Amino acid sequence: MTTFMKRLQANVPTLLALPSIILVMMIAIYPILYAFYTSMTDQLLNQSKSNFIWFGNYVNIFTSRVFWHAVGVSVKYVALAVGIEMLLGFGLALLMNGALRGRSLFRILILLPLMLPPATGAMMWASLLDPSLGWVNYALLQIGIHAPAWLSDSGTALYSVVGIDVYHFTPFVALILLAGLQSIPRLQYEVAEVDGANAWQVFRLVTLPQLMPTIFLVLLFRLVLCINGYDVINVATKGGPGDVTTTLSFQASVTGYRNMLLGQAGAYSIFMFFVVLFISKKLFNRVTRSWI
Amino acid sequence: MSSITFQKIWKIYNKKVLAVRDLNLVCQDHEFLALLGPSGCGKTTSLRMVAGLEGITAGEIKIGDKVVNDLRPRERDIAMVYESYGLYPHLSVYDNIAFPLRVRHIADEEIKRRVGRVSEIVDLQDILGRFPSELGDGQKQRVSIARAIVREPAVFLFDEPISHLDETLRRRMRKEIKHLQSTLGTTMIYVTHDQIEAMAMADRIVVMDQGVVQQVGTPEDLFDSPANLFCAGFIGEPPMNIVTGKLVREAERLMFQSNGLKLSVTNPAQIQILETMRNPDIVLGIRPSHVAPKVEATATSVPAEVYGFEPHGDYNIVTCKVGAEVLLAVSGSDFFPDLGQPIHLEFSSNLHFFDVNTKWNVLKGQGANHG
Amino acid sequence: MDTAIEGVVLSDAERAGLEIHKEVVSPADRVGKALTYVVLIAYSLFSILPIYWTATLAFKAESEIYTKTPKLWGFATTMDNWREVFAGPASIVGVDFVHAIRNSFFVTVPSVLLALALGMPVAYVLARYNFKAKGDVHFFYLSLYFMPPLLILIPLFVLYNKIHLYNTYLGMALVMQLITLPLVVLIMRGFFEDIPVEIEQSARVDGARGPWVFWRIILPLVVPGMMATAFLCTIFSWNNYLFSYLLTSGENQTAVVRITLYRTFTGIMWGPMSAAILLTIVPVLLLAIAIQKYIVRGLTLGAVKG
Amino acid sequence: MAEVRLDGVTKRYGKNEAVSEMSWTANPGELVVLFGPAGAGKTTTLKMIAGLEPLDGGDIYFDSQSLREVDTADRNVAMAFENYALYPHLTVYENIAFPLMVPGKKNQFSKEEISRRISEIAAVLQIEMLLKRMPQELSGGQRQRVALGRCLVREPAVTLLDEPIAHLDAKLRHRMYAELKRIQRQRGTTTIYATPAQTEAMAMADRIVVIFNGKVQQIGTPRELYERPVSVNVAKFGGEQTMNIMPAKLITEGGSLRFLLAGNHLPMQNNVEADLKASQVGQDIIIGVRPPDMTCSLAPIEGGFPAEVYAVEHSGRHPLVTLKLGEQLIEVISGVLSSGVQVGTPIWLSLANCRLYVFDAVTSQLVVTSNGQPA
Repeated sequence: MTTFMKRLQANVPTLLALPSIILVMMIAIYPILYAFYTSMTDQLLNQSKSNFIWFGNYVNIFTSRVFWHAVGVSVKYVALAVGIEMLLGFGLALLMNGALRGRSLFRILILLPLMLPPATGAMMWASLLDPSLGWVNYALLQIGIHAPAWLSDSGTALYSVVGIDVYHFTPFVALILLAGLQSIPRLQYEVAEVDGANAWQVFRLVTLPQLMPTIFLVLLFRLVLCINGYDVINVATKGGPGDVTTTLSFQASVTGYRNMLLGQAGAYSIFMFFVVLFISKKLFNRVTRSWI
Repeated sequence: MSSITFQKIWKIYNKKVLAVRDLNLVCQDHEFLALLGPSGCGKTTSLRMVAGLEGITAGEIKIGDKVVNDLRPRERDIAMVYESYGLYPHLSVYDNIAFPLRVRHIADEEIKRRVGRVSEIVDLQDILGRFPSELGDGQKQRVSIARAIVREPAVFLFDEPISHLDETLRRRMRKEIKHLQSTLGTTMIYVTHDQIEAMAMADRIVVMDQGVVQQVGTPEDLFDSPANLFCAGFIGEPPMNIVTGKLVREAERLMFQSNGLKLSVTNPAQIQILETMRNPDIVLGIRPSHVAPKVEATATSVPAEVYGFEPHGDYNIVTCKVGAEVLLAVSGSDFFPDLGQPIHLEFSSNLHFFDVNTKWNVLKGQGANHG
Repeated sequence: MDTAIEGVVLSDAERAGLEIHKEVVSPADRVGKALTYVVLIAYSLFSILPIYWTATLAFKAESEIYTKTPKLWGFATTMDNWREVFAGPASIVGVDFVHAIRNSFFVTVPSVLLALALGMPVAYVLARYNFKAKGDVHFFYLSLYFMPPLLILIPLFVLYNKIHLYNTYLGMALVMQLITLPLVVLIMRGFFEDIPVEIEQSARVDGARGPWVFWRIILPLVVPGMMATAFLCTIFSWNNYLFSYLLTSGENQTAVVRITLYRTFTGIMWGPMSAAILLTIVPVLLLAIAIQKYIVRGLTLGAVKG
Repeated sequence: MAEVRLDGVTKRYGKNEAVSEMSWTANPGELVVLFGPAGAGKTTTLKMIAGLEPLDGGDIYFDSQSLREVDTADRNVAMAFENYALYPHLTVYENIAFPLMVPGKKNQFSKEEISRRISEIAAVLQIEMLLKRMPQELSGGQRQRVALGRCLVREPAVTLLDEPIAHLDAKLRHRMYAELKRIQRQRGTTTIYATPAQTEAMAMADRIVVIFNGKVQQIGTPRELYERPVSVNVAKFGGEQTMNIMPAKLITEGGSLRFLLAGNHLPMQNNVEADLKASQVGQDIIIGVRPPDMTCSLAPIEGGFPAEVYAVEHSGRHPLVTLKLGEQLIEVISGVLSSGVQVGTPIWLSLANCRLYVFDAVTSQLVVTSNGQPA
């Protein structure tokens, strides 16, 4: 064997990973560094010249009403959507975990919304919820309820997009918690029952503690992806009416594209980046089982 | 303390697949009863029906005088030890042992006292704070046993408790379980597929195959008079030699003859029954410990060739080729033959004969469900 | 655990002779059971309601759509909406949806192939080699998936305009790697790890060498997992809205983005739009059903092996 | 047929030394058993010989050729893995044929030759009827025999077997001991065989290398190991005839040496005394005795000491009785103890006439052994 071949062989792992690394450098690392940089400049979308202004953009947005409004909407949106998804999903998972005929059919039916493009799903709901020709308001009227114009009424718009988010992502929670539940060996339940535990004790002392890592994993995915969420709002409400549904994510794009303030949009993104990083770090430790 | 009674117990899955057929059995108070058989023989299913983890298709199970068919597991006053230990991975050793007491709302002081006492019995006092993932297999099984005895139940059910352990640990746990059962005196049903284990520990053994009881008896009974070919082949280490052949008459003596082997039948009880059989085909069983390899020929010995050899310390197992048959024989520890060496086998009169068709020991008739 | 004996089947006659023990079921259990089904069926209906509703719209004539009393069944059907969607450049609304579907296809297929080509080797390295930064590499790919998309897309928009990747299939396939590459690397790592290393070693002992072992032994064994991963990437890539929305324009946008164009200044063309939606989502839903066995593993990037 | 020589072979995983400074030689045509508990480093050693694990120190030689630069594929070894490592996508036949069909070997064997070899090996392993099945359809014991078949179908320089018959039932196991040994003798292939089972090691080995914690404890023929175990570890490990290991003290009483064992003063056999005199009185030692070698009595006996029955197990002709002496558990097999003996019964034990092993308490190395004859 030549020395060249040997050196090649020793570096096989690096060689195999190299193409992927180069690509990631281009589509992720470079843009992120660029975003860091522009967030400290007064770069505009349609101009190539810019000045370095240190933390000027950050000072700007942290003192702006728009930013704090978007933070408020985001917090409300994420808390409501993820909260409902977790509760509803856990409930569904528990129901599907019992002795059940047709579990695989239910699994498929519940899976479907998750596989729809959220943007398209938002269109479908927009037509269902349409005040003049949608079926929802018609059906409610049949039972005597005069429903609002869900997506265009400033009182209901936020809850409506939360509802659409819940429709899309409750299945995620349900399916993964179901898998978590089913990975607890049947033996554990039998042992507990022979040991004398009743159904509630089994749930509280055996099921729940062992499911906690999975619950945190699901929470991590949902929190992060919900904060990053953009499609539903962009299609269903465009942040409106007014700014009722303008989340951080949406505000960042408005700042960048509509207002062409590339520097400020960068500051928005970097802020979100740190929020997501913080949440990931916090939850990631809880995902690993403490007793192993 | 209670006896356990199986009365005409059947277990049928999906309305037609049979797991246990007409099981009638009494495990006496204080008795150590082993259910022994290959996987799929119905032994675990039977145990799980006692525990209430498996429904009963037909028949009645009693613990003491009480029919338990419709009682939930937690209402049966039993404790169970499992092959894969069944420990709660998220609880410490202490909390695992305390679990059955906690769910019964026993006071913390009392729990502490009882866990302390039990952990001493099974020698766990130093590792009560650890988690199951930090324990070795032997320790895990001791935790599982501690969790069973801490409740002081009427009945212990052991489901292959030491199958996962290595040889050294298995030997140690065998003694511990045996000692525990002798001192606590609790009735115990012990399921295993390992005949060495059942033979070593049990007061009585129930041999099962294909959902049906084959033989019930003490270890000595099973070793000395196997009811049928299945029991004969399943029990004993090294396993019994099984040879198919014919009965022939030679100079007024009844002989067994196969492809290479010829032995005279000397047991009068066997002769009496074998004389009456129409079909000359017969299956011979003889334990390796009843076949002695010799260097020199004797008047009754059969020539053979050494095919394999295993020294075991104080005895050796010699695999021999006799004609077309391969037989195992047991020799003393000073017998060290070479492979291929011609030797001579001395057969004791301890022969077992089995009907070719029914597979039953000719001395036992063909009744199902002995005992 | 003992299970029933294979092959020992009870005859009907023998079974008839048995006095079968009836298990007692408490009324509470019965009610609980019934309630479970009610809830699950209700939720299933909720799941498919929008899809079904969209399907009705796609076949409804205009008069049935623009009405105060919409019907879920028993309406007059028409194929007009489908004709419009398939009209191509001749579309009355002005949306060449056939072209949009083609765009989706030309973005999705290369992006999935590229992700497999780039990601499988990394996944294999993560599964088989031990090195210090292994955990960090894993976390790095996971964080790509978690990155706020606008953080990357806005600079990328600027960059793409500079290097002329804006509004191109290649540009789209590249940026799609933000999603598909983590999927492939992290999911495939799990599938590679599921293959005992001894199988590979055994082949090497028998005289085979690295690349041959990979092609003849490893690859055939991960094909089901690889197909599932590829399908999942296809779904994610096909469904993606934001990348095409921000990095392409006009005729070059993908189906998911073009669907929103049926919202015209004169009103929303619900009929053709619904037909377009169905055309976009049905293939995806079929793929999803095909890989549902692996879906949990895929959605958690291998963290939960469902 | 090749000589296999390990010279100071070392393997580390992180800070753990899985194998340290291991040196031994397998002569051409010899069957060497690596014997030790799980985790002792047996599998790692086999994998290093096969070139599947890089060495962190030392070297391995086949016939004085260093393997440092030799790729796995070029070492001409065959290996049966403990977890079978069958190719799940190939039939049993294809699995066994695999080593004859890899690139480089292609065309070396005709179709007929391959099929002849496979049917030959399949007959020996009693798997003829399984050849068309897929591995998933087989039981553990069947898979193990297929793995063996794949290993034996070649005629390599060295064969490596990692617990190759651990999952067979008793009947087949005895048969396979004979068959494997026969094939190995016939072909004269140098074979390294790893097992944690004493019985298997004794049955298969020409020589045994005992390994604990990655270190060689002892190398010898089965008989040598049984009769002269060099350390407590070797003496007490595995098998049916585990030695009782009893911590004791060496004392003098009336000018002669005595063992102090759980409060009892025991006289010792002359030849043992002669060997021990040199060492210090008052030293801690360890006494080893095998269960059948001890004398038991239900009544007090001369030179005996009292213990009580802890557990009774049936085994063979006489029950294996475990006695409790202070905190010490001692196994005995004796004609005077029937299986009916009750837990708690007092029993008198004597070591007067038995084969005795004395180990150093600190190093746990063998100091002296008696020949078992009365003094």
